[in-house]
Amino acid sequence: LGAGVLKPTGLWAAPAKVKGPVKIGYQAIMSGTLAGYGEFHKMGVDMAVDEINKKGGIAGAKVVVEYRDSTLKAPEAIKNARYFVDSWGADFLGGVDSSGQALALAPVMKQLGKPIIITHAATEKLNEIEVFQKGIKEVFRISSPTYQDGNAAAFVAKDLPAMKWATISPKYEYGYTCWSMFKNTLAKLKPGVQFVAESWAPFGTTDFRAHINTILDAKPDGLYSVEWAGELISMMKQAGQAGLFNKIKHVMLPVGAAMDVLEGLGKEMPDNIWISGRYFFQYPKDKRNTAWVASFVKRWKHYPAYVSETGYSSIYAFKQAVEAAGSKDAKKVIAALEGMKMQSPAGERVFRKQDHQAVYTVPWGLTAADPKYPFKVMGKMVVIPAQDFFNRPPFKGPESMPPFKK
Amino acid sequence: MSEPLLRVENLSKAFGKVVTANGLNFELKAGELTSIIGPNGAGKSTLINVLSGSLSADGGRIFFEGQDITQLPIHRRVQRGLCRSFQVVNVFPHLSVFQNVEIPVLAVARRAHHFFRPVGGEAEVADMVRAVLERVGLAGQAQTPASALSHGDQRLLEVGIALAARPKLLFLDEPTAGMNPVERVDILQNIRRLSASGETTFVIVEHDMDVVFSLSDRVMVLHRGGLICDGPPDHVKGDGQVRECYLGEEVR
Amino acid sequence: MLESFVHVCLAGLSKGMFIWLVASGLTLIFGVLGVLNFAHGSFYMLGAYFCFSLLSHLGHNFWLGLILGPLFVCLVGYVVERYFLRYVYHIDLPYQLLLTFAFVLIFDDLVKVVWGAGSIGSPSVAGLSGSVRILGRLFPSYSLFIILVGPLVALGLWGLLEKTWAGRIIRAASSDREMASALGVRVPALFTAVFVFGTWLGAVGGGLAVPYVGLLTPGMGESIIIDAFVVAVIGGLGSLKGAFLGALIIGLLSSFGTRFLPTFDMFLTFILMAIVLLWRPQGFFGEEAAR
Amino acid sequence: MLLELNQVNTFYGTSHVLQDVSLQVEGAEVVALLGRNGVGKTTSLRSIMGLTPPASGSIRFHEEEIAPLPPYAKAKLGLAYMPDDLRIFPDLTCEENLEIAARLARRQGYWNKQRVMELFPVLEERRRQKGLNMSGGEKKMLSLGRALMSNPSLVLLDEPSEGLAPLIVKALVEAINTIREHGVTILLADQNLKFCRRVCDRGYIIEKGRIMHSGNMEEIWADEAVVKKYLAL
Amino acid sequence: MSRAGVYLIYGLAALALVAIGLFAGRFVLYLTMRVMLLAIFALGYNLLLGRTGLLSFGHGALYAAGAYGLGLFNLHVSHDPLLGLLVGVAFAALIALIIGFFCVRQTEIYFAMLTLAFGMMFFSLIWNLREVTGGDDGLIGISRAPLLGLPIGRDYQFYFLVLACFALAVWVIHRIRGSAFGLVLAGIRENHQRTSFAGIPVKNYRLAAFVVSGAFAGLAGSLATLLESNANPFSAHWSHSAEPVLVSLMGGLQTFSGPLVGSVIFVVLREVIERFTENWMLWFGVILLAIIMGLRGGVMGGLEKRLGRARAARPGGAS
Ligand SMILES: Nc1ncnc2c1ncn2[C@@H]1O[C@H](COP(=O)(O)OP(=O)(O)OP(=O)(O)O)[C@@H](O)[C@H]1O
Ligand SMILES: Nc1ncnc2c1ncn2[C@@H]1O[C@H](COP(=O)(O)OP(=O)(O)OP(=O)(O)O)[C@@H](O)[C@H]1O
Ligand SMILES: [Mg+2]
Ligand SMILES: [Mg+2]
Repeated sequence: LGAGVLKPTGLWAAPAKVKGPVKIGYQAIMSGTLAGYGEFHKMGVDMAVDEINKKGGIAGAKVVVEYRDSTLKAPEAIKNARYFVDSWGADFLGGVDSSGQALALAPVMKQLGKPIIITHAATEKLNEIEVFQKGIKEVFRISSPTYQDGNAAAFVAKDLPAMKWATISPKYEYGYTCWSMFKNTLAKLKPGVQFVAESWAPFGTTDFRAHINTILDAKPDGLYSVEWAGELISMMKQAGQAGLFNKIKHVMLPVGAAMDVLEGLGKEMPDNIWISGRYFFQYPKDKRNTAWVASFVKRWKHYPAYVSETGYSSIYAFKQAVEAAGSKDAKKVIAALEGMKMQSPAGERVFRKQDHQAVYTVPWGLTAADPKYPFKVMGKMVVIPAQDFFNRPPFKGPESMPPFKK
Repeated sequence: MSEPLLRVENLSKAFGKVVTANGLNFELKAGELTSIIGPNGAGKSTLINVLSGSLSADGGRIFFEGQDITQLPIHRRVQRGLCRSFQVVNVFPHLSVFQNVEIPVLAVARRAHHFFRPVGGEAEVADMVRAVLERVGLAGQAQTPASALSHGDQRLLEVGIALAARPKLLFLDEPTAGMNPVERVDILQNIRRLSASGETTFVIVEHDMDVVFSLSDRVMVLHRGGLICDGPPDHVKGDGQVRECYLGEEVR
Repeated sequence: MLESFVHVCLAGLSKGMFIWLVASGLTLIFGVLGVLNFAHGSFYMLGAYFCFSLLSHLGHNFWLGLILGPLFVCLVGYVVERYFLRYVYHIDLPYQLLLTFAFVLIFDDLVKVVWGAGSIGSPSVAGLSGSVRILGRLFPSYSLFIILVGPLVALGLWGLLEKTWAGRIIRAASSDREMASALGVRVPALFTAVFVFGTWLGAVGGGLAVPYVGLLTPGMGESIIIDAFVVAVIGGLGSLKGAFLGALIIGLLSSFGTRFLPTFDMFLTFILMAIVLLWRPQGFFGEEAAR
Repeated sequence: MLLELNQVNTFYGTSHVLQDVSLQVEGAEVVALLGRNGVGKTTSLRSIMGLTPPASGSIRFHEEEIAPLPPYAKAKLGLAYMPDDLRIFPDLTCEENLEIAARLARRQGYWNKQRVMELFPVLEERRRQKGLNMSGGEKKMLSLGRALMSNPSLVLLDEPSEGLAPLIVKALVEAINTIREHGVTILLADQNLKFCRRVCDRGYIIEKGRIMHSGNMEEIWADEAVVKKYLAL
Repeated sequence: MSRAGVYLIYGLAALALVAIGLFAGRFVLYLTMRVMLLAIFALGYNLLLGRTGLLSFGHGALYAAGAYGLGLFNLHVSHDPLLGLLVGVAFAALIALIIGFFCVRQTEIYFAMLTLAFGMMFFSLIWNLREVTGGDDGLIGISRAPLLGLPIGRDYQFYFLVLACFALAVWVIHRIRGSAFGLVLAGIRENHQRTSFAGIPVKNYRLAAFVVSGAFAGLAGSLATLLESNANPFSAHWSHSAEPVLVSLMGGLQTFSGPLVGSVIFVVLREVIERFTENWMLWFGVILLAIIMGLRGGVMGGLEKRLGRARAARPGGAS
């Protein structure tokens, strides 16, 4: 809270006032089975907007956010973006859950000439190809990409006594990419590991029994799964019923620390499962985060999901950039965002200049019961610094990929 | 002797235990107005279905103008000149009378596939359609939708559509079903006339014996899938078996 | 190897029976009313949500919830048939599709508004929450329960339609509404009843799905409805016997597909559907229509 | 009076098909509706049965007003209908088609499955055949049999003799006589004057939706002017 | 309405479309393009549904065939948009020929389900052949090179290409509906058995109708790919095939203008609803219900009825 008290004085003093409201168009999935993600996005964004407006807005200008349902389909995402910019008059855009949508949006953002901060879609192609290679300056991402799910997992896995790994993962790019990153990195870190089975579940799978059988047949030591949202809940429940956790001791869920999953599974989430996400409310254990989580819980009667945090911070990122640029002019704001360092509930983030990817650290942890929470939280935590496992420009050849020589 | 128009060899068709054609053999000569009669369920409609291609035969062969058509699909048979009408009204209900007839005419004129030229521009086709409508007496109702015609007129249209395909051989399955006696005689006279003109050979299925016997050149009697009598009307009228299983003691 | 084979079979059976539970109502409604009811998935979803929300009021007694929850959905089904669907029976088939589709949109969003957008993890069922050991591997008791319930429902429906007069009257009315009414059938009421019954089947499927799938989400009906459609189609639209067999085949096929041909499991399902439609469009048990 | 129509008007959409139709049928009578194609015979029967409800007018059956009742209620009161297009339930077997009618009407009486099959022996042979696959004539008999199965006090027959072989038409004449002997009243619409003459007591002649003439069947038959005017040309 | 009145309305609409291209803002321009693309899709589709009476759930796949056809050609062979469009349309027609070859054997609901099955096979191929199609990410980075030397990179430039294609589609489909072929298709819808007894190979005609309407789906798909500069797999999903059905039904199945009006309503309505609420599905559903219950026969069909036109007298008009 201390920082908050200090800030206004600085604000009134330094930057030039920005004209009119700062308009941010935010799209996320708000219908269908994943509509819960949209809700979580909105909780975080609304909080940021209310906080900022209460304290005088962005450089004196009010922030206004309009939401739209992205429906996960690329043409809808494009229509929304165009509506925001061309019809509603948005200065900045945010949101987007699906990788396909994010990739489809990139050239459109270039045409529209306004910056967007992606808060959920994880594909590394967005920063590596669209931004770095093709030079689309308008696209930024504040959430961690597939590096967290694939590379970081491998760093954790290398210290586990498991040599044979298998996966049940989504049957689409995200699943394939994460698994191959995991395999590549782990193979480099720990020669001799084997990858014995993979089972892919199409989007919307509710019955994982056949997949679980595939894995049990291969008798691996470790299971790696980037299933997420409701599908992860179903999978975990069904795996539990099939006794999978008795046979496979090391289970890694790169997006298992999502609040919908933890709350959905409740006590049925076994102990000692490795989970992570794009943010977890127990980390970092600093004052800023603790205060934020407390006020979030107070307002929404929910713990913040990772998209709540990324949504929240994306608004603050725009605020900081506008104030630094002294204007909401797109070019200036983009310039300000490039290389920008910001403090956020998730800790310090730096938007890498080359690929516009926010670099920050998210913990991995082992699930454990805690009487304070009606769901499992992280007991033992492992923190791998983001610099150690984020792919690096120029994103070509083995030197761009972890592990890096010091 | 010249090749008969239609020749059927050993034709058989059964539905489970119900035998509807039991090794039929017969020929049809061009220009001869033939009636098929027989008790209900004898297999008359089924025979027409098999000959016209709606159903496939279980065994036997069908020759049309000397060529084997047993395996040909319906539209091929129609293109060769073998067509039929239906026992129940079977027209294009929402199309106008004119269009109802236009479709087969387009097919005959090999214009049906013209997909870019307005159909109204096919003057020749329009003439042919009008000629058919004149013949069946529906010229005055050309623009009426078929569904708005009275039942009797729908039957006429039914015949008109069949005629429009310019068939050499035309099966009419109870063409006068549901018509009043006068119209019935009218339409059959009409058929008689058309038959006499020699363009089309008619085979009709009828239950009105007055009409059948006064009109036909030849009568075939079906019973349980077999041909029990075949010949000129007088011969058939006097046949004992036919009386017993179909006509009853007195002709009504 | 045997262990694996048996478990893949079991997984397939439970999946098949689960689809069957949903497809049965869909097939019944199509067979009798001739309506391809897209909203069936919504009834399934509503069944799940109603069962779930009753749980907390009924001392977490799953069975009580399963009995009472679908009754609410029946009410919804009643309104849909009585005040909407009834008026489009006589117009083009696509309009019926469209009408039921409109209800899908409405119900999906309503569920979101009423119960929240997030997914809800389901409670487990007392007595069936555990697993049994079959050939050295655990199999959920609840899945076994589903494998048993499926054939029971099939038997019940078959008996109802084939062996009772109610069934014959339903079949008669479905083929010729007007004539049935001239013989003394209150056709509109009968159709409402059948629709509500079909709705009830879907809702019960939803109630049973809660512990089976493990969670509730708005839009959860969409994934199952396509499977149910496939099953209804390959069984011969409107044929309950066929749908049952179809469900078994699809369940097993997808289970074995996932295990042995993982890249093409969806492809397999649809190729099977196409083959059946080309080879026997009337389904496994349909008779050859001659005219 | 068993059935009495008074000033009945019926429309299809905007076309006025029945115009002030009035007629009476006494118990145990056989009455014919005669007229050319499209004059409204079928529509009259359908209006009585409630399948195309009249817009105005009264229909009394057993001295009770039944015009506003839906068809199923009329069936329960003892009306039965054999439509011109037969309407056999295709999915049900011949036997089931018969049984279902008895089942639905719940009226006791002379007619039962056995008696109907005696009347039309073909039905006995086709017993287990699906309705879908019966021939036109077989369906006609079945449809008539089905109408009888409900033991109605009045049956409406639309074109009973059409499409039947002469032998069967003869059988039908006898059947209709048997039917009336057992106390069933018949109102039929048919084009076949000869047939009507042999089974009917009285007849009504319809023209363009109006009753133009009525009388004893023999009188009508003899009245050449009437026949010529309304039935022939 | 008189014939001249109809031409006047079409003339005014054309003028309005040109005016939009010249003066409207970028979003209106964009939405109008989406409306026109949907209208091309729906017009072609309605040739099958409204004319021939066949309900297809496989047109999403044909749309996608156009999209991926153009996309792959654009990425790997040439940026020429005209060639690309040709390739897209040809590819869609080819896929339609293959799918149609099997599907036209059945009718009614069986046809619908067969097209669904084949469409979903195509979807599953797009989804799984990741090396070629990019899997669920789709094809990205498709560019709009100049067309015969005219730049089409900007929206207001590209707009006129879309408009031209749209006008072409409207004209061609209008001609087809009025041709002998169109009449035969209406005959097939009314009574396919009778049509074959008129000597017409019904299956071939169904197939032809399927291919023609598939080609228009492909045209819509390839244009959309140029517009959005990407092709996405969901466009092949069966639920995308429901869109032209929805549009045709909303506008009116049996009328020529139905799909056009339906497309406008579909896109604009959705846009309007979304400005008020995120629960757009709910309100969209409610309005759909109202349209179905209130105006059976779609907006244009309903209007026509209200205006007291004798629809039955129109060629191919249905009750
Ligand atoms: N698809 C079928 N399956 C089984 N039996 C059938 C089928 N079609 C016809 N039949 C039977 O075959 C026999 C002959 O039928 P068909 O329709 O040819 O008779 P028909 O001579 O035309 O009689 P009608 O004069 O009554 O029309 C009938 O007994 C009928 O029940
Ligand atoms: N469903 C309908 N819609 C519109 N008009 C109809 C309909 N059914 C019949 N009609 C018209 O109503 C009039 C009376 O028809 P109806 O069927 O009662 O005649 P009918 O005397 O039974 O003739 P038929 O001897 O041909 O059976 C006819 O002119 C007919 O065209
Ligand atoms: Mg016959
Ligand atoms: Mg009649």
